[in-house]
Amino acid sequence: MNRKMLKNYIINLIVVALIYAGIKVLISAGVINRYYEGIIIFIMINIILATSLNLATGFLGQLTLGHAGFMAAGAYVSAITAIALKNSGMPNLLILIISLIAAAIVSALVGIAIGIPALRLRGDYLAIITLGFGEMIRVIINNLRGLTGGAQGLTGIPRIATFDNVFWVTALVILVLYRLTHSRQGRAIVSIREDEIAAEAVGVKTTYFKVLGFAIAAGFAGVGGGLYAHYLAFLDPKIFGFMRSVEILVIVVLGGMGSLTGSIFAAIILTILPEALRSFSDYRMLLYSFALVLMMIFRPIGMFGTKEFSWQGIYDRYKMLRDAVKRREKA
Amino acid sequence: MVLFLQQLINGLSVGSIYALIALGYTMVYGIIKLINFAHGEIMMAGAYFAFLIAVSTNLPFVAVMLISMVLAAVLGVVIERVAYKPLRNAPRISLLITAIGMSLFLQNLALVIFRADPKIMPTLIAKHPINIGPIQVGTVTLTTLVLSIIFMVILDVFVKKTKPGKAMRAVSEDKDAALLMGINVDKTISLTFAIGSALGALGGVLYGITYTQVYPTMGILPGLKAFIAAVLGGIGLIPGAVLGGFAVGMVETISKAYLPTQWTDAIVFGILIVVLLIKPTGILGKNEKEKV
Amino acid sequence: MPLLEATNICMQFGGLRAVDNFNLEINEHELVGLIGPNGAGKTTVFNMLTGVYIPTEGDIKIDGSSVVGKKPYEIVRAGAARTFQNIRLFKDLTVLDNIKIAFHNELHYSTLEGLLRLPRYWADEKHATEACLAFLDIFDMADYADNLARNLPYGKQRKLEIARALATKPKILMLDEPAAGMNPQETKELMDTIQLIRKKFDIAILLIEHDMNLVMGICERIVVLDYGRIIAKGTPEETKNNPDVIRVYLGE
Amino acid sequence: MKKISIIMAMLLLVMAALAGCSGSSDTAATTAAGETTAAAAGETIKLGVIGPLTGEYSMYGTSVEEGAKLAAEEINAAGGINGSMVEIVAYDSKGDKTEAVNAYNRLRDQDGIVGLIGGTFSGETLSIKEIAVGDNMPVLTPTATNGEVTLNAPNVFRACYTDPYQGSTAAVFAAENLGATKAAVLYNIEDPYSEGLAEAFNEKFSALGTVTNFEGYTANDSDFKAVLTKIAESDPDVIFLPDYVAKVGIILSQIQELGLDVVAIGGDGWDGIEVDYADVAEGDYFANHYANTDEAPIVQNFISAYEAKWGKTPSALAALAYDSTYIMAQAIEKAGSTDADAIVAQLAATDGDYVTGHITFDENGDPVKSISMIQVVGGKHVLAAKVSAE
Repeated sequence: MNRKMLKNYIINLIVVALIYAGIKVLISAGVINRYYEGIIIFIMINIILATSLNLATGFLGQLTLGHAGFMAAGAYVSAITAIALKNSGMPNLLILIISLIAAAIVSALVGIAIGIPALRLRGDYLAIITLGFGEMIRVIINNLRGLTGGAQGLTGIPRIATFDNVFWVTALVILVLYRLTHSRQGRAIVSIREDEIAAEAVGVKTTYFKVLGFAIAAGFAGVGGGLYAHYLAFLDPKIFGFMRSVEILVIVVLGGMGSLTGSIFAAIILTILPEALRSFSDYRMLLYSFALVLMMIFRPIGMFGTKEFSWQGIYDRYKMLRDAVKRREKA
Repeated sequence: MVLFLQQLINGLSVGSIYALIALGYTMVYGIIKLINFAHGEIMMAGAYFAFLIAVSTNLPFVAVMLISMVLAAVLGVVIERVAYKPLRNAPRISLLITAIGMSLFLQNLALVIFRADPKIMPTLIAKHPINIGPIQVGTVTLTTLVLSIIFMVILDVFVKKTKPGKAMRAVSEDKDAALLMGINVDKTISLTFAIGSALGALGGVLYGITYTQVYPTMGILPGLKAFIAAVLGGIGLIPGAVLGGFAVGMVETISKAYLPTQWTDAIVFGILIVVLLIKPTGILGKNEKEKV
Repeated sequence: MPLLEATNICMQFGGLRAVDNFNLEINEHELVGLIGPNGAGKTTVFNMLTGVYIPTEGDIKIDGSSVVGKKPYEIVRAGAARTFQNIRLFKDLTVLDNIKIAFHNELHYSTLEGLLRLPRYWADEKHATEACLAFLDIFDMADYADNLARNLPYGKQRKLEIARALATKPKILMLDEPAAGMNPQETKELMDTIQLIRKKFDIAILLIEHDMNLVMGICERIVVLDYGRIIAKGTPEETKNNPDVIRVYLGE
Repeated sequence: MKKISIIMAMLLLVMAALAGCSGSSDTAATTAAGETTAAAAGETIKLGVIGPLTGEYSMYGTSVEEGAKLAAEEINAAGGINGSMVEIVAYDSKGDKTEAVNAYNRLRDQDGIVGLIGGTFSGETLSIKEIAVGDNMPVLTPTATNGEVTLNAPNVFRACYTDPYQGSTAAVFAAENLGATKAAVLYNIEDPYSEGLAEAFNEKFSALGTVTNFEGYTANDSDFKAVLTKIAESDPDVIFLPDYVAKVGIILSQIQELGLDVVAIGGDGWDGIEVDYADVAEGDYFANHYANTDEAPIVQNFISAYEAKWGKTPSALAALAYDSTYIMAQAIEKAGSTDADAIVAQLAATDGDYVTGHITFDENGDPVKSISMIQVVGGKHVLAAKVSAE
């Protein structure tokens, strides 16, 4: 590990710990009441959903319009698992962990099942097939009434997602995605976005890496769905409509396709904004869609493009500026 | 047998509306390789135009229909000029996201202007059943079917026999070559959007009359089904869209008639996926490889 | 045993027979040129050899084992790498990453090892970075390692693409009209690069060109293609004087 | 230059939209906080309302908001609750569960509400329920009909009857009052309300006669000709259509177009059907919370007060919200404090006459009342019968 990377790691670790401690202090001081805490939890769930979609759309370059479908699969699996374990005497944390792992695995398997046929097709077909899948999974949930409660919804889900565990799960998801994108597997995934034919011509097993990227994205969407289920303690198929998929996509596009930190910042902004602008809610989707079109015309790469935000980067920039100023003074 | 024939008529009427909308998808895809997600919303806009004209004037059905088609054509061209043209050389994914954004934008614009509750389409066509032998056909169903076929024939003649129609085919074959041949590519693309949008609006007007309601989200499902129809028939091909439209309408009606109705959408999507896996270019499509 | 052996391969597109009974043998360390006028079927042959198209008839062997029906990435592993007529780089990645992706198969850590950043990850990545930099050094491109590929000048982009193909450690390198779109200066540089490859790497090269003069200087053997058929084979000297070739190139 | 002109064009479109709607809607401006307080004498008692005030289902949430605000205004005019003014704070859920939870958290923490009149839909109420039970918040939902809403939740009550109760009552009405022996059911599988009614009707009617068809459709379906043609084959006496007006209107129109000879029956989702679909719904029946043609003074007073304040006829949802606000206010008054346990105890002891009938609560917190079956005759509601499923 070279020193620059080590330094970055340590800085990031300290920042994450500081954010956690800061929020904890504010909660116990009563500055952050449960209303704000709820919003923070939804921000983190949106971060998980957006960063995972970013893997499929930003890094792998495959436009997915059914992310809410994977979220739904994970949410239901996680909820059903937790309901089954509710009276087993296990501690809540253990139940949550088992449920989320189950959610991740099932969602990833669903992702593979959809991905293997769909990823053989060109990009725009994938968009349509994932869109169709997102709609279909709702019909399926509605029809599996014995298991899912159908349209009536699923009640009795233990409410075991708290600020603490959602925070650490989110941190873990981001860490995994960051490391994945900065490994040989990640490079292979990005090479497919850049030029699929060239990637294949230099020996990248494109089908395998497409399915891998897609499955991991689906799996984490499932984790996001699971946390959602355990925070809300109620699920019904309507939660996972097409609009949910679009909202996640807007976060990814705004943040920058191919930038995890971009997705994080965009998730924070786009979760707080509608809360802050409650009285404008009629216009929210109008503005979202408007922003989407404007973004594509004027800054299709989003806030961050494919770049990642880093403290080192800020420092470097500061240093460059300082040196430039110094040089100027000398001259 | 009578029951089956009756269902066949039902299927044809649904299918003809899908076919009209599918034509717009296919023409646009053929010419700029874009899935125009906003096409379903153009259909919705067409229905609202018809509604507004019908409640504020006493014009007959044909006039209402034609004016709505013209207005929708203008809307389609404006969308193309404002949102799609600046992105003509951008990556496909950007263009696709723009189209999705445009679709949501129009939907929410309608939601804000007209509110969510459905508007009741005035009775533009007197409704009564007509008996053809043992089968009963509604006047609306019959009108839909006849109008769709008339416009499809007009389109076919236009594309094959007229100069702008031939230019459209040339541009969809090879944009650069068409440019070199002196064809005004921008104008041709706009023309394609205009025609596609007008046909979509016709679908919307007929849809509004058939189902008596006009509402902001009405374009989503028929839009999606029509898109499936276009892909099924072979996207980019005009006969493919017609074939696909009728096929989807039939499959839907037959499955509703003989299977539990709630699975219909799943069946339609299932068929799409199977067709794409076996023949990615659709029923009438030719296989082509990306140039290396 | 020849390194690459194509026997009677044909390609039929609908009613069009783009390539008809094409035969080719390339031995180790040989430089063979495949020439012919535009539309003769050169790139189609290339696409069959590299797995982009599956020949409708005939057999292709690399190192004695058949590769017909294999995916392009499997053919890369079998030892054949290629470049493209219209340069296909990973444009928004750095020069180093372009090479590293081609180096992919030299790295062995699993996804899990990568995620946990186990020692093998660090060892492999360190090795890869060093090896790729050394590799770039051979082509005098180490200074550009951190540049985005899209920012390189045209000639350098072509060079990077060749270097990237070589990074897959092929036994045979196939270049598809590498001089296309180049000015004389760049063409000369390209020639030097090809000479450099011959000197530093122990591999065979198959070169597609429609410009005959360019090929004559460096190739040991030349195959001439017209309308999907081989019309001549032999040393540059022999082909130059072949009446069929003259007819094709100069017209009757 | 080109880009600038594009921006201008898009801005123009947005501005046109904003202008277009500022004329047609004034709800957006009033959603932020209730402004019913006449004169805030001393402490105000805040009651929360949650419902879809914008978006696709805004008409339902708006009805609830308006009913509650009307009641609050009347209570304040009569001196408030033990001298304190009532304020209704209404937040928009957009029909979305996440939003509903945020809205509830905000009502509790930022606004400090004493009780909640809501949510409007079953789904949003269920997503709030677990949190509200943990908070011991007195909840009286005017309109959430899902059976689960009040289960295992001592602090949650509702003013409307449940889906199962309504569905089986409709079945009893069809068999006994209309003498039907064969019934078909066509319902929306994606809607919990529609599904709940359909299942209950199916179960009850199967005991009284034959259910010939039990068919579902998805929320976005609008072509019912195929399935109606199928249903016509088995020639039922009645067809049960438990959905909301918009969808029922489409189905009834297609029944007419196909020339089916069948009486349609529906649930309280039909409320308001006479506005747009008087002709196709002529002679059909539906269950409702009250008949607006009821002569009882409490009903007529409510209708005229509502029309005076909001300029439109009240829906059944508005009536339920109006009643709920009164019930909640009376419970707080009797409790003599804003202590949650005391309010919940008084809610449970509710016993009185309201617009939607005489209300007492059973052990779950569900109201015990009979259902009004309304017939649509000449575009008017006619009370056909008051039925109970027992």
